[in-house]
Amino acid sequence: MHRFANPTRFVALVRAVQPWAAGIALVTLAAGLWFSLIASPADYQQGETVRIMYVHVPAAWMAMFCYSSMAGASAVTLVWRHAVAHVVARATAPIGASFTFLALATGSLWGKPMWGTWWVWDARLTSVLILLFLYLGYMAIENAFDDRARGSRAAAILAIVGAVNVPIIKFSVDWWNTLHQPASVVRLDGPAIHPSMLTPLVLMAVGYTALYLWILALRVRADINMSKVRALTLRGA
Amino acid sequence: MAVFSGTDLRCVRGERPVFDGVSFRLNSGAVLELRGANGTGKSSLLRMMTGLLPSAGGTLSWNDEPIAADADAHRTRINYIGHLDGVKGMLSVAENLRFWMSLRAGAEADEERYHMALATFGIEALADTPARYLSAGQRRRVALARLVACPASLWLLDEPATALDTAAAAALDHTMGSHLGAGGMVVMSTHEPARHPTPRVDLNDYARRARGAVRTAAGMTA
Amino acid sequence: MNSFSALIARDLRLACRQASDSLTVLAFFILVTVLFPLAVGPEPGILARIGAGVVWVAALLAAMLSMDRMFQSDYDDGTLELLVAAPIPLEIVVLAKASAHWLTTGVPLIAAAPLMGVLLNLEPEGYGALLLALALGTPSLSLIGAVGAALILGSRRGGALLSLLILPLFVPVLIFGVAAVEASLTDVSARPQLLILAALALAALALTPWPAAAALRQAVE
Amino acid sequence: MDMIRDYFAMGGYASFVWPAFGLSAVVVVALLVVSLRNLRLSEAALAELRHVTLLSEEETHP
Repeated sequence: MHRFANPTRFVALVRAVQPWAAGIALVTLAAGLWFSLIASPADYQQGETVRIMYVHVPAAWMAMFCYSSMAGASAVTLVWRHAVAHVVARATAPIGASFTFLALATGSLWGKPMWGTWWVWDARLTSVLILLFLYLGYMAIENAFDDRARGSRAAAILAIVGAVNVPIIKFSVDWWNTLHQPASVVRLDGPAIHPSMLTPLVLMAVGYTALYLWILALRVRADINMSKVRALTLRGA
Repeated sequence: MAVFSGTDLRCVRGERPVFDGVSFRLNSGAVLELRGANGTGKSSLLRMMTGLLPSAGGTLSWNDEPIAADADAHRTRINYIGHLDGVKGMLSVAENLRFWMSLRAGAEADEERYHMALATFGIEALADTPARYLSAGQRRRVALARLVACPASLWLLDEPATALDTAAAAALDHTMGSHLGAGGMVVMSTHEPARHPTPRVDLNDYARRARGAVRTAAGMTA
Repeated sequence: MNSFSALIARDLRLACRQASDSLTVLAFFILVTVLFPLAVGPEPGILARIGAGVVWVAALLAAMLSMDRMFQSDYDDGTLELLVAAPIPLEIVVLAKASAHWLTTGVPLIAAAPLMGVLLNLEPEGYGALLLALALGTPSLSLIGAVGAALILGSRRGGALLSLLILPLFVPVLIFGVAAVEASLTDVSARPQLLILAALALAALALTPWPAAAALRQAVE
Repeated sequence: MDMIRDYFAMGGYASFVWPAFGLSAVVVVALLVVSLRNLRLSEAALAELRHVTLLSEEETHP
């Protein structure tokens, strides 16, 4: 773990991973789209709208996946004071927030044909909405300080506190949802997954993960370059 | 007799290297003066010694035992006077001083030490006035009174004489003299000309070496 | 232990000297509650149904009003860095601050809650559960708020940033607080909800001092 | 020709399925483009620093 604390060695690793991530992302997303839109059957109950599940569910998974990798990187930042680990957390936040937004938007587009309203207080959609605020809180505090190192450590603490609270929030929102459960609401993940629907779902999930790693690689390299520029201009001045 | 020492201390503020390779050794009964132009890190070095600012490199040790191993013990040994006085305007001078005494085990019952602290800095008359009516110099005296009220072997003073009139400065010198006489230690950042030959750390030359240090690491700091 | 009581004694003395702070929090609590009948109309049936939720949301916002100043004055006048350098565990300082905040803000809110219940036509069975739920919930608010208050020290947009950071973390307390009152209104026992609120308070008591202390330490760096 | 039109009709749900996929594509592509642009800008800044301060190639290696 400590070998990658040195920025230059870490960038070398990132540059090695990046083309693989890009390649896998493009291939799996192409196949995923083909299966989602063309080579998979409509649902007997929901009709064609079930295809929205192929972009909604992977986005929701990525929203959670990005937040946990952000919390993990933040823990490494605080325990071993690796600035590099924080660069990963800082670079992940906007990607995670975008996936969370996508999960909400596609969830709403999926809910509209089924229940006639754009927003449904379904337990999972509500938890994802609160997760979006955790992301916004992270990004807000990250650059609320003049001293970047201060902002990074404050954000790291918040990410860990947030990560501890996510399951508690999930539990209380599920509990709240069952309490106010209107009779007719169908659970949002729709019918049991039919095998022919599993392939597009898995392909899209793998594609989104590879996409995350690809964008992460780009943002990490840009971030390290900019801190190198800042350090050198400071020294030069 | 205790020894307070530091080896190859390195400090980075934000992403700016401040100093590198600073070493010192301070024995009981001695004063270590920190000198250097503004921005060379005198306050940062003092805050590092207090434990407020973690060092980016090097170690601080007490009797050659690294302080990081037992930070709590170190905190019982020190008295820190920073730029800010730490005096609450809504509380009276007495309430302020007694509060700081109550945080140190054993000091709170020590009436005699409390009165001596007030007397040393000539603020007995102000004991019951709320601190917000005090002048900056008087507030500084209340802060310095903590040195007498709260027993500690290592005093870390950041430009203690600022805002002090000659009487208060003399009182400070006198207190430091008796503290050193009793085997205490003082680390003091100051701009006044050196009055008596003492061990000194001049941070001007360490700053240049720090700037050189950035060539290797990319200036990355957590 | 005496440093804990010394800290709380000092904060309470400061709070009494600035009594206006607790009064503004109370006034805000009453004002927010009064806004709802003005907004949704005075019809008792509606008010009774949303009463518990309104009191809880108003209490939560009022508790947050003074939260960003929990460490601010100590941070500004140098007391905080002396506390970090003092020979007491910083977690104790956090607990003392959160308890002082609860005593000066949480307790007045609990005291005023029944009056708000009257304004909102809350049924009589609900008052007991409302008081108990607030008594168990407001400590969690102060403890979680302590983490937020420590995190925003020295940041540019203190107050607004604090609400964005900690409101999501207040959701569980809000949900179970309102649920406890509504359970007592539908003559189902409110025990499970109150027990969960107590569990949340104990978890907050055990968990929040560490991140708050870490935030204070990096704030004075 | 109408087979294509039937396909795009998505069983009457065209106005939900296509916006869902379209929005996902827009957000993902936007993220990629912004990240790529930031990387190019940072590399340009580093390169420009190399000319200004004649630092060694190793230091301003992106």
